[in-house]
Amino acid sequence: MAEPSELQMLRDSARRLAADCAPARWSSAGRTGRSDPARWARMIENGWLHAGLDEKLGGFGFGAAEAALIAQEAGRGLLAEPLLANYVALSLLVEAADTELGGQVAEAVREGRQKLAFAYAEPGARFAWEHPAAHVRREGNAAVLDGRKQVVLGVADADLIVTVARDEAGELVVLLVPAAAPGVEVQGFALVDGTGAGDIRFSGVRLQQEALLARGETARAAIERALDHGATLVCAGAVGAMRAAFEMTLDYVKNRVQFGEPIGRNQALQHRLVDLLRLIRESEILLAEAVAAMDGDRVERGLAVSAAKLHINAAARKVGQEAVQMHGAIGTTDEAAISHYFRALTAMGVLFGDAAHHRARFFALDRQLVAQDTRCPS
Amino acid sequence: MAEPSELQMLRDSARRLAADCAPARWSSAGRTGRSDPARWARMIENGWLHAGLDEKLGGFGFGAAEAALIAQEAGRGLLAEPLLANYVALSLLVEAADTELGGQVAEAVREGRQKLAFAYAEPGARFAWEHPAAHVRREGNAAVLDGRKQVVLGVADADLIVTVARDEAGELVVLLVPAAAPGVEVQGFALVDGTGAGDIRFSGVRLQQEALLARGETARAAIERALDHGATLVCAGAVGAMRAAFEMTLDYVKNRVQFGEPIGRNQALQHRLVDLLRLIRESEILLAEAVAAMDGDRVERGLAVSAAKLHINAAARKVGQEAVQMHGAIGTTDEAAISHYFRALTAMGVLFGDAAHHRARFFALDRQLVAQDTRCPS
Amino acid sequence: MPKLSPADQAFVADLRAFIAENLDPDLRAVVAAGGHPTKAQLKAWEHGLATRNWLVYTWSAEHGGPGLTPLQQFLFDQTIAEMHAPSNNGLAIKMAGPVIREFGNPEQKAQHLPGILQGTVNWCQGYSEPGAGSDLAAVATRAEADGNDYIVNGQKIWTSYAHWADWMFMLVRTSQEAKRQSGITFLLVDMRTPGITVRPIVASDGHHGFNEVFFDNVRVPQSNRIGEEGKGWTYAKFLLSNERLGVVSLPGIRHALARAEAAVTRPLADGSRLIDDVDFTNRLVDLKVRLRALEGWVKQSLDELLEGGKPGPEVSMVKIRGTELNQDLAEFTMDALAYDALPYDFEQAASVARDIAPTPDFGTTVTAGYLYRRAFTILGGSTEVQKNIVSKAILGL
Amino acid sequence: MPKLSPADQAFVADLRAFIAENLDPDLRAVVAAGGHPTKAQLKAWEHGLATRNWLVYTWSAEHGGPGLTPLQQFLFDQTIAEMHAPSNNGLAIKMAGPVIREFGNPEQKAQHLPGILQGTVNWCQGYSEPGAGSDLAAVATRAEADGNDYIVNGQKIWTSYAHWADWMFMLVRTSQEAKRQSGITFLLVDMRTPGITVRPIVASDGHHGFNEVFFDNVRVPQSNRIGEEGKGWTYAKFLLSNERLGVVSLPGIRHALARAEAAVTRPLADGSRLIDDVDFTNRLVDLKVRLRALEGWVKQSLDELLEGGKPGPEVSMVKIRGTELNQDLAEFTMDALAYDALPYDFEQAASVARDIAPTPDFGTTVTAGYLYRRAFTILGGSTEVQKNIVSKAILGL
Repeated sequence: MAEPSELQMLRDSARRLAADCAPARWSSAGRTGRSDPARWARMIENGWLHAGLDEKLGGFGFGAAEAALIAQEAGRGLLAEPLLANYVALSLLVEAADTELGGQVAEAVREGRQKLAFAYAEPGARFAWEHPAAHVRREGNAAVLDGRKQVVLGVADADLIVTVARDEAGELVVLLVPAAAPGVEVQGFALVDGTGAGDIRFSGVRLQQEALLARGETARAAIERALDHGATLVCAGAVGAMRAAFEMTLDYVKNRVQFGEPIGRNQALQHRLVDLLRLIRESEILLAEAVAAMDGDRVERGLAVSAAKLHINAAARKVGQEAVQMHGAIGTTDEAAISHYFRALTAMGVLFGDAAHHRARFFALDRQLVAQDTRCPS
Repeated sequence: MAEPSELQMLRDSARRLAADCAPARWSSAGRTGRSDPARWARMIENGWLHAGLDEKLGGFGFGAAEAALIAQEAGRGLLAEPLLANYVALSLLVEAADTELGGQVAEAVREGRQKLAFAYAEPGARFAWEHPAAHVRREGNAAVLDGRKQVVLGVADADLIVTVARDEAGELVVLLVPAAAPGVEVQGFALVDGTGAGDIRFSGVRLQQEALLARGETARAAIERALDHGATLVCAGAVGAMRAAFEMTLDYVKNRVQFGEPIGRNQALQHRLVDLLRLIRESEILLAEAVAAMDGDRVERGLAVSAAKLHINAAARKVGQEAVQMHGAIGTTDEAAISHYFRALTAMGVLFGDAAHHRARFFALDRQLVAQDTRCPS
Repeated sequence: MPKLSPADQAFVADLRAFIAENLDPDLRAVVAAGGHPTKAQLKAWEHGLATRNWLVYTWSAEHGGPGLTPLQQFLFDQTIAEMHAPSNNGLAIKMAGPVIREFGNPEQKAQHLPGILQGTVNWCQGYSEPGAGSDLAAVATRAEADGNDYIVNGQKIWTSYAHWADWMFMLVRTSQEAKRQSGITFLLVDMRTPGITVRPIVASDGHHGFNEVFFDNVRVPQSNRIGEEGKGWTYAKFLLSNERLGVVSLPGIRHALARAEAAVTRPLADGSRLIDDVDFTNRLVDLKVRLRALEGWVKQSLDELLEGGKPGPEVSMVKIRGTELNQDLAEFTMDALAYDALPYDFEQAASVARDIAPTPDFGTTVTAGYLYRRAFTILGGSTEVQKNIVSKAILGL
Repeated sequence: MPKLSPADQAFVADLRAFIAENLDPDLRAVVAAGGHPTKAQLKAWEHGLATRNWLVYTWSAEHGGPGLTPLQQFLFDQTIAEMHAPSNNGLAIKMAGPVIREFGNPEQKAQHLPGILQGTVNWCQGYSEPGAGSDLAAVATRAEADGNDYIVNGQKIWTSYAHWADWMFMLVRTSQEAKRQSGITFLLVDMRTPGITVRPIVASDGHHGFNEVFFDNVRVPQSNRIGEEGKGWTYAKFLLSNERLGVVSLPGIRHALARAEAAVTRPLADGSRLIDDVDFTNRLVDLKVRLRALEGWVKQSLDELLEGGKPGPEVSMVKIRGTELNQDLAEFTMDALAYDALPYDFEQAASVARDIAPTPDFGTTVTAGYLYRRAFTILGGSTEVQKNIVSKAILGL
């Protein structure tokens, strides 16, 4: 299927900018969890934050495919900026908030005036989210939020935090919390791949009525979709990073001479490289299906996303490990680019759900499908 | 550790006889599940049925190591005779029965006058045995047995069947049932590896008091030990078969020329052969530990046996599949010896517990050990 | 899957009705179990398909086929698989047919294509030779010109269903050249020609599908030669990619998945089911995800095939993964059956018919399937050879 | 494990008491977490061990060691690991020491062995060179005779703890010969000699353990040569098997298993534990079974070492499996930690000290461990090279 020319332009622009920024994650992004404002400004300039938005919100109108495409190029170039955090938080906000608020925030993000983060994971909860410990209680007209969130991508940069809690009735709620509000404490740090993240403590944070974006089943559906969106973008980044790591490794084995010949002459390595290429091709295929399913039925979407994440987590691990192994000792040092891809692929296998999580989810959805399936073979 | 010379003699005799009998399982043992009486006679002659027995019962006194050694050579030679069935049934009977009965049967078996079988698996129960559907009820002085057992090794040859049921109080019992007793129906067949087995239906089989060999906890412990014994002997057979299949494959790749050179010159094959050798060496190590643990503490024994079976099941699969693959098309035909090893290794992965069964059991025992473990590091 | 157009819906409905009406229940049972149908069963089914011109379902209208769209061909495969009808025999319609159509002369087309369209003639493929394995260019069977004929001497092996075949398309060596791919000629041979002997090869599951075929001074008219003498390798290569995709057999894999699903959902003696055992669940999920990736990949390859005429070397990876998945599904189902997978009747190439503890229906050919599927990663170019091809053609190593 | 004799029980009790009394709690915490102790911590610990002559616990009484039986050596390793004391540094006691003892002259023994026995001198190993990787015979660093000295020029790489070392044992090339293994000479070099520059290599976890060492006209007395000129390969080979077994590090693996166990038994927010999730259970069981096999294999290899003087090529397979297990345990624990494994402080080569959502104690070095353990299958001869060795030496391919 041919790519629309707008998407092609975006891809080219993204690849150029990514190449221009590299090497981006060298020696970790530091200890603050904050990203480089100059690079963010260039992404804004290039229109990257229009991606994934509806046309009436200033987007290009290609939906999930756009954001996935940029995430893929960002993965290829190891960009450390909080693109994923903003894509996911913004699309959740736009879906859940009223048109006016959604439009305002979308514009502010597009223009680089505000940054967002999406906080769902809680300490000790791994990937569970349907029963958060964070909670809001009413106090007069205000809602008061308490709780903790951990390893929130881009939170040290964020002006607004989209987060998840339960209310006094035990219902899920989606909340929009200004990062500067009293009672919001953020500890920023770098992740193992050099991207920025942080933990959050909400202590009696007073929120106004409009902070409540969604509640109950609406909230549940919106969060689930946001998590699928996040997982898909991580998959896209991993596909980009795997491709780059693979090409780098292929190049290395063609040039590195040992025992008198390029190590790529070793058939054992050749066959393993074919296995890696196969894993990457399957990843690309499953990613495309996940992206295509993003706007579809909940069960089909979940199956496609969990299938992709499940496969890509394992592929990312394998490609990262094998790329280092084939590089030999140099591959284990910070000065080698491949070690940064390895660290990026390590993180990607965890973000928005590990293999065990997505395997269990795929199975649950698959059983729903089997139970629903009324098409009996003759 | 040097092997006692008696064991060495037994090993040499076993290997000679096995070589003499080969090819043994060609084109399946037929449809009756019965074995060749002439070959059985030679095994009796060579004293193979003394193996594993206590000296006062006419054995050599080396315990489980002897039977394992013969099982290993039988695996190497693909002997289809019901050795395992007789070893397991006899040692269970000797352990559970009174001295006189034990001695009588042991003598009859040693001299080739009787053959035994051990029936535990039930239809649809996979490897579960603690709650058999087969049951006995009292009728006057007799006990009356009803139930079904499936895929019982050597049962079509057997004169006496050692089996498992529950009594009216729901307790486990070990029973000795004459195969010729009214109400015992046996359907014999060959397994995929050409060895003989069969299903049994017990319909109101009347048994005398002495048929009850053990009950309750005593029965449970004796059955568990018998199953560990069986699993260990299957492991031994698999180790023998893997060694033979490996040697055969190594020989093949050294001689088979394709694209102008022996296929063993392909480094990808070489590395895979190293992986196979590694699997076999680990199998040998874990087998030795299982054999050594046979007379030890229940938990240690269970851990050692389940570790061995778990590993060896996977190894047997892998070695069998790779041996066929490396032989190429000829390896998939009945006329190639390797295809018979492949079928034998296929069956061995199931007999006395598959990987899932032994993994679950290892875990349960391991947790007992962790709970018991009072040795706190400093 | 996007929503079907009314035309496609009608096509599927028509096909389903046809299958429901025409598929012999015995044949259906054999296919559902993954077993081997008899020749008579297959011929009856093919005869029916031919009445609707669906036998050559991949052929364009121009070539006398039904001219189905790629989506319809996909739906055809899917519907056939869902309803447990046998897949159409690729030897005639995907191999002999296309090569005759592309490279044959008008007389050859007139002679052979009608039989393929109507399913009245069975074909077999004479490529592999003893000792050559995946090295197809190592053709040693000689054809020497003698007047208007060739005299063929030599031996072919792994010839699927040669014992059912009326005709063989084969490679012979007509001259010795430095480059082994040269000097190979492509012939069509009537299997009733004197001097041809077919010897069965029994597979490790007991089934007879393969054969050795011996040629002892077999006289083949030169008019049976496809294209030029010595150019046979070109025509053979044209088919290799087709063959690789053919081995993948998505319908077969979907059948295998249905058996796997049945095996883990059947209630055990204590009422539990293996599907509730995470050990099996995890494996099943991984198999399903692999099938998703494979289906996507096959679809891309078929698209390439339709666009570019022939698929690229990627098809080698599809072949590897498809055959491995097929094997692993059989292994999974065998594991789920546990003891029930062991009793085996070699002469029937199937489970033993047991009275006391009957094997479940779906389980009767599971073990046979596990055994004979080992050949899938060997035939049609072994996995190792495919990896070598990818390494060279795609990776440039 | 059989019941211990009273003598062995007393030995273990003595050792445990010693550790309990002498092991600095900070050092214990670092070892338990799988982190990197400081030089000062290690020297203090070694000094204590030396007072009991346990530093050289593998040495016979004849060589000045404690003369422990093989079982006692095994118990030593086990107790050290259980109580989270650091393993004894093999560079001095298993490499420099034995080679000087076996091949050194009386003066060399007198000069170096006491420092090793007492742990006062740190050693490093100068084998690997840039661009040579696992091809150790590709020694390019030159040593040219000049009076009673050699003048050494060249570069070593991957030199562990060169920045802590007082002495290096190294391979240099003293002549060019057709067979690359010839012309290599084994030297002992004082690291304070002018012309030696040590440059740190920062690993992908941020830790500085490796170095490059540059030799610029470094003057080394010929009296520092071990054995004959040009025979260095013989002495180096003597150590290679030791090194391979050394990389396996059973104590390190047992520590890693303890962390894995802690990771899956910690209660999660909802009170559940991963150990009740079969996904993790299955992986843990497989890791434990692999450890059983590895322990048995290491024991067999050590027995061979004791009986035959040197282990056979099987040690290559032990190295492969040991290093893989070590890697897989780290990966398992990282997976169990999930999000908690991600925050990372590169400058500390450890997890971030977090206030709001603290990382569990055992988890602080898990990710670093995952990263730096990738080197285990590369250093000391890569897995690929080990497989080549086995293929040639055992399989005859």
